[in-house]
Amino acid sequence: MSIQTTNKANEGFWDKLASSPSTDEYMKGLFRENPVFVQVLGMCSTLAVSNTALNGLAMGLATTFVLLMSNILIASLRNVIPKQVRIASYLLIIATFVTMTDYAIQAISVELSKALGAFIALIVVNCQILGRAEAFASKNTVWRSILDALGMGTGFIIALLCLGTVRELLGNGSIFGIPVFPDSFQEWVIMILPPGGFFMLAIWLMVFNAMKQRKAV
Amino acid sequence: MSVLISLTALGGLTLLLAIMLIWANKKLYVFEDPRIDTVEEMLPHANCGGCGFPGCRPFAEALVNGKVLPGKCTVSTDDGKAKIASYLGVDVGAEEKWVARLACAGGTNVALNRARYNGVKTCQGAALVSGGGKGCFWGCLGHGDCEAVCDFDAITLNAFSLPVVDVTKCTACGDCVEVCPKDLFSLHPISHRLWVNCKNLEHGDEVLEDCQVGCTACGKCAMDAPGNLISMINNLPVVNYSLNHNTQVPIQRCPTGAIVWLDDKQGAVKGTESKKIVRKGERLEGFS
Amino acid sequence: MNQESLWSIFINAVLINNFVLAYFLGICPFLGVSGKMETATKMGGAVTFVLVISSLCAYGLHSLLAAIGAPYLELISYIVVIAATVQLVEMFIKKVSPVLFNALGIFLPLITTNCVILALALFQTNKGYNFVQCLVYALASGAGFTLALVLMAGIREHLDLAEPPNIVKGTVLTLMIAGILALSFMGFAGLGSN
Amino acid sequence: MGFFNFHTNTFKHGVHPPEHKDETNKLPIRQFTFSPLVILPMAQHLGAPSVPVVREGQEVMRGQLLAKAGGYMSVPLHAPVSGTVRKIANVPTISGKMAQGIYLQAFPFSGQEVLEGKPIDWQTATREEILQGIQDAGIVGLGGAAFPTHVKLKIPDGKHCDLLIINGIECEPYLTTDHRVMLEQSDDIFTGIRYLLKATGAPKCVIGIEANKQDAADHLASKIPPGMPVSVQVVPVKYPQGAEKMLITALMGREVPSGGLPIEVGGVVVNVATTAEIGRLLPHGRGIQERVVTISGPGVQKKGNYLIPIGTPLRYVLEQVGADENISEVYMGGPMMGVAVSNLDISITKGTSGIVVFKENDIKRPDKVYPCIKCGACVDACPISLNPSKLGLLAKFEVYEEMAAKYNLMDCFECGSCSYVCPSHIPLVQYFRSSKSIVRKRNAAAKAAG
Amino acid sequence: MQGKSQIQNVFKKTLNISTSPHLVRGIGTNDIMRNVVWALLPTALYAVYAFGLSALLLLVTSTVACVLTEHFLAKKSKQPSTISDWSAVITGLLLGLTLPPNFPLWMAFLGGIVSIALGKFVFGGLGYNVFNPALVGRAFLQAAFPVAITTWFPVFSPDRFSSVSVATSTLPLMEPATDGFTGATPLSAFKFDHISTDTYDLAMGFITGSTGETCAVLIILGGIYLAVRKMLNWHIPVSILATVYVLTALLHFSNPEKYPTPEFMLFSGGLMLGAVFMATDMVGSPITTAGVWIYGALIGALVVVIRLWGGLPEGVMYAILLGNAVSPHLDNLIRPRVYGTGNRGEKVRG
Amino acid sequence: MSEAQKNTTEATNSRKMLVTMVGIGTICALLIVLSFQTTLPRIEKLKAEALEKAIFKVIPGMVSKKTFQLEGDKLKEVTGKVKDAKLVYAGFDKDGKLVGLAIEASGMGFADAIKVIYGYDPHKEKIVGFYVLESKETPGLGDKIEKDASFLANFDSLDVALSEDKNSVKNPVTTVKHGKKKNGYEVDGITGATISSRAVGNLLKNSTGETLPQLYKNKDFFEAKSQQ
Repeated sequence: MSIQTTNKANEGFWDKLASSPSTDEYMKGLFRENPVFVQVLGMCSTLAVSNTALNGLAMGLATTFVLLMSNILIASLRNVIPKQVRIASYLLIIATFVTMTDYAIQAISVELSKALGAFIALIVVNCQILGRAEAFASKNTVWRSILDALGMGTGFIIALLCLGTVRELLGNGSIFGIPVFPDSFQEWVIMILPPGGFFMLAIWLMVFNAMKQRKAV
Repeated sequence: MSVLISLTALGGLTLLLAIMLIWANKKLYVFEDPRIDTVEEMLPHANCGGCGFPGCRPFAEALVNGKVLPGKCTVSTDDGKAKIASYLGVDVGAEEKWVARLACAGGTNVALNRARYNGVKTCQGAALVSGGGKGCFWGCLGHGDCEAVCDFDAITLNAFSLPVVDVTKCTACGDCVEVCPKDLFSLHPISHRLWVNCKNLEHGDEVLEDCQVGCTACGKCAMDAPGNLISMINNLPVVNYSLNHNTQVPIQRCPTGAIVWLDDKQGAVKGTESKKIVRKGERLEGFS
Repeated sequence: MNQESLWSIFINAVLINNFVLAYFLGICPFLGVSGKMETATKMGGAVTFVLVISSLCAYGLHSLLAAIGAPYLELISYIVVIAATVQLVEMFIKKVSPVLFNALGIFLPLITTNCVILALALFQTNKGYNFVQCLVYALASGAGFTLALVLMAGIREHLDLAEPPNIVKGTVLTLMIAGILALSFMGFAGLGSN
Repeated sequence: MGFFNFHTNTFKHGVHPPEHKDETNKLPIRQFTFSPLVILPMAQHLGAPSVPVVREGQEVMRGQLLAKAGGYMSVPLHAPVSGTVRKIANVPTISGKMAQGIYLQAFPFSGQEVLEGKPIDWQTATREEILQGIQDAGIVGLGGAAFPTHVKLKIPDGKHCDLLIINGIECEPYLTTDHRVMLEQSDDIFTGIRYLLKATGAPKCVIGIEANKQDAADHLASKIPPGMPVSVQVVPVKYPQGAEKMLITALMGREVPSGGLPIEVGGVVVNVATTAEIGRLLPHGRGIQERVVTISGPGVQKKGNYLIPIGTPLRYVLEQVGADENISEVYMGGPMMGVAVSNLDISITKGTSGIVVFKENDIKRPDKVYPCIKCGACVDACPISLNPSKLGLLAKFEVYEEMAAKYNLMDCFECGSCSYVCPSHIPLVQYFRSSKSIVRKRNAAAKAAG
Repeated sequence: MQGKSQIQNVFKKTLNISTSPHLVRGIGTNDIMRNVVWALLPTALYAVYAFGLSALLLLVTSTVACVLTEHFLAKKSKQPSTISDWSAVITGLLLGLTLPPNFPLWMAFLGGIVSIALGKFVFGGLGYNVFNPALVGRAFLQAAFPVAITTWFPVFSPDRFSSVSVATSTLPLMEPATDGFTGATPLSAFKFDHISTDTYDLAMGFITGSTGETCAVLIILGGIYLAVRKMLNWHIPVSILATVYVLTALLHFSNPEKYPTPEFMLFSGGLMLGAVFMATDMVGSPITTAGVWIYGALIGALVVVIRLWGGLPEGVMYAILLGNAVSPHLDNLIRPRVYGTGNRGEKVRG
Repeated sequence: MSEAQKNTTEATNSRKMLVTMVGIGTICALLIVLSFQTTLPRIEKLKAEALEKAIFKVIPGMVSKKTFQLEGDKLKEVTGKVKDAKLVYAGFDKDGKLVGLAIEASGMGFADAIKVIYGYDPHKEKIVGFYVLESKETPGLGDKIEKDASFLANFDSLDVALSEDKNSVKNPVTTVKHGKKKNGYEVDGITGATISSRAVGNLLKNSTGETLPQLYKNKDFFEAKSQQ
């Protein structure tokens, strides 16, 4: 179950770290159970706000925050909430943190909140968050839930950055708003348009598939 | 002030919703045995139909309703069956492992092809074109429909295009039985060791013209067998498995090795007097 | 107050700014249930149904919250009320008509956490639509979602009988088709602008 | 045929394969020599096999009953030569299957005169007597399907026959059997029609002939006995016009319902050679002993139309007509619907209308199968308006139930038009044939399971 | 006996067996594809004549890109190379013909890769692609480089054979320099300035526009050649053009000020090329005749809607792509009545 | 489980459900309100700043502003936030003289609605400034309406003089092809972004045609305001 370290020389610290259960709880979200590339969850926000790297990062952070806070609260209340009303309660909790995040982002920058638009509010219905609440936090301790949330959040951020940087680079010629190519660069406008989002995600998924296949062989 | 308003508003809202949900839970709830889901979860999800039900869920329903026992599942491991049994508080209903067996030994090294078949490379397709071009009409065509249809990778074609069943993987789901156009497969309990490896209804040299390992209907096995264990019907020996004689005697004098003893370790064991196979490799030519 | 004509709201939501292909909303069910034509049409119908219900709920809630001066409770009350309503409807259908439930009801829980639903509620509030506009918007969004879903399902059903390379099989292929569909829908951009 | 008549005298779709009929259609029918050994499978027709009534070693006369009908859906078998029954054992058949049959060794230098039986007079005999006579003569559809003729002629209660159709279409390339029969045996044909009209109760009869056999049509038209309700109709050349359903559509403008029989639209179709055989045999009460076979194709030296005794082994036939050294394919029947022979030990049966022999390199065997490009050529060719393109894909992905349930797979009668036109060389007919056999197998299994 | 021994030899042979029918018509898929290329050649040659070296380079680049991609992807997926079926050549030619003559070559190359990889390979290759590959590539380029793809090159420019457009040789990191001339196509001239172009000029190709769409007459001739050889379903272009004609005629007579003449609509832009060579792509169009009529009518209607009310001056490409997306449905819903199943037929879909 | 037992557990269950739901609801409400209260001032400030920046951009030479609400033909001064109302911002110079009015307008663009604010000088009867508030036009192409200098130069002085009867604009704004501008009321379009630039022209035409006559009727009102 641990992440494989093929290099013999590295055995020791990394191996131990990798095989410790709490590290694994965190690490699994990065690649093995990456929410976007492997579980294919939270597609809507992934596609919609990954047109620049910065937007992707902000969205990723916001999602991670909500995921973390709701996981904590749900894990600590897991023995209190009756089964019949659990979904409604989870939604309440998640919506609360999303609202808080929304206000926080508005307070930080008008520009950013304009760029992310309604998608901050739509974190509520990001299947990933409810999914983690239902599948993990409601059954595990607070500590493990924190690790899980951080892992999944990091995985989500990685995915958004993967998409965002490439889309911004090709579509805008910049990364994090910093121009990389000379001014004369001919932008691939499609990359920041919806079809480009679909294609880019498809290509990243393909890369992941290829990696998995290679590993399997 | 706004704190108060919002507290009341949201508190009221949740109160309202909670009441509604509770009411709905009582009035509108439709009972469905939750055990069905649990049992379905425990089943292997192969949906192979080996149990006789159209899929795993109907089987799970039948299990929960006590209509069948877990042992009917041909795919699940013993552990899995025991788990389901203990969950439902029933008997496992252990059944002996059944496997699929092929009644032909005529690979390309020993059996002749009369004609060269062109077309779709499936037995189903070939069988409809003058029987598929194999010299022996009853023999295996070797295009591997059974290999393709087996969901458990239990059937592989050997070097002579003859299917070999891996008894450890075989679940006796019956797909190969259905798919074989020559009806060469049948399901048997694994304890049936004595096995007639031929379906050719001809007798004598005419069999040998087409295949070196065919049954020539000489009847030696039937003579050697104790009691009525083997009888000759339609130019083929038929083993009466209900007699359950655990003997290798009948196979010993078979001149072609058409009747064999299936051993767990060594596979098909031929009798001591069976002839060595002369031809090697694929043979297409040679019309006799 | 928004003056947009109902016709332009409709065209906009169905073709130009299709929820799935231009706004990336409802991608999860779009990827999930577009495999078979039959489920796709049913899902489309169910989503449209829920969209109308939630649009009505959101319209009412928005007026209510504006009245008591607590607009910050919008998001949380939308989601909770919509979730609860959908669950009630689901239970109701299950009790009343098992046939209808099998055709439509089994999709309902999936839909509750579908972004399309909440997004519609937020968008209509943002755009300040009146009651009739809300209704048309909900219907049009549902129609747009169904259109995308049905087109996709037809193509995917067609591709059941194809041999795409292993590496693109499944989600990747669906995404690529979605991309091409989105490209084709770009032809509708600016419809009615002149 | 008026210019504005929408009933166009033919059926929808269809193909035009090269005919190759010139090679043999001028050659008159010749008697074939007797083979020293004839092999007679019991199942030469559709339905239950015949049951032997002779024993091994018995000497039989030409025309003597060898096997009786194995039921209603069966016909008897008569000795094609005088000789000795060598053995009753498995014989190879065209389907590749070994089945029960009789090996008959001919007497050398035998006179080969034929036994007379109880004659049936068309004027005095009743319907039932005629039907019985047809069955006793062992007559089956000589066009290729070998369906027992008396079963086909039996009009079910509540139905009645509006039109008797004599099938002289012969749309298969290479074959000229029916053509020659029409030219040479017109008297037998009209006698046969008399029996058939009486047996079916049909008020009139049409002989359908394709336009490429105009001479036969003219000949028959000139020979129609006065007062007989028979007409000759020439239809455009198109494959598969000779199929029963297509011919009914061409001549009557009606469609036979899916899964139904021609009688449901008031038609009965009988092959012209069968008709001639009825006209020749019934007045003498004889059984069928020989039939006309076209032997053609690039692989034979002495092409022609031969009257060959039933049961003559293919090997003997090819020896006599001089087969080429390089033969690679032998077909029984025409090249569109005929069956490739895997084994020269099989013999001529009642249903064998032709033998076509190809040498290596003579037949264009597509080396490469391209994917289906949905060009629609097959859709435009299919005489029953199926969608072979879709069916082919479904078969490739083994979705057999859908093929049968949604795409009318079971209506396909394997005429081969789709495979003929397919630019991608997809073996469509073979796909359908094996799909149909699987569907039938599954249906039977489902029925058995309840 | 000599004859006897020869016969003996014959009977020693192993016969070939196969299923009926044993005859096949000669035309193969590769023959069809090759003939489409022949039919496209006059249009391509005229394009080179009208637009000069730039057009030649463009056509060569897009074709080479497609063929190379096809070959490379086949090798990569360990399949035998499929370039011999000519379909990649058609895709490449069509892509080149739909681009402006002075389109930067590297973009055309990219378009070729996208056409084959995204438009064809991911679906499983020839025969399975839902969309017309060339149009997928073209739509990709339109979305990616909206400026370059709407920068036109003058027809019959005097130095067209001696020099290459500056834009043609642009490299990926360079802004495509404009030649000073950014003439409008007849369609954009009409849409934005209500200037109509003479029908004769449109039909003969004395206008500016995409490389291959200018000379309607040659396109029609190519189409007739294919239709006569039965390698093109003539129902499709006829139904598209008829729909466009009828709809535009109705609109034109209701308001001649606002709407163009039907002749103008027929001969302008990519409609002719699209209707004759792209919408007729066998793989992406429905298989039944009835389905084809509806497909054509749908494309025609969409062309009119997008051209007259949409934001873009030209909509043939989008119309055909949408038509492609609908054609699996048409195949499912519209089936000819099977022989002997009664007029109502079986219920098609539950 | 007996029937009675079942009933009691159900009852406790119901009570527990109620309590948890309401409890969580209350906690959530508290959290939301608190965060709202904390962030509200800053959000308001940021928003106001953004709007102010836009207004200052479109009315050159202004130093202070007043907000008015246009209801029918009547103007009314407002302070603070007003929802769902058509607002007109008046800009005054340091002498308190009216230098221009900022008006919001929106219309359908290529992709979605375009929302702009433009400055109107009632003395010269000209548009004197223009700023895009919201647009989703194609990046690199349609979004030139926000950036393209020569396009924006159109709005430094665009003639929107009223007709004789003061009920409509004499020459409605139109967009012409790039380089074809001849008259003061014409907008010089952008090459390649014809659709977006035309959309801008259209929305200005609609907005000026509707709003300017209304404002003219309140001419005295502004005069009064500026003298204050």
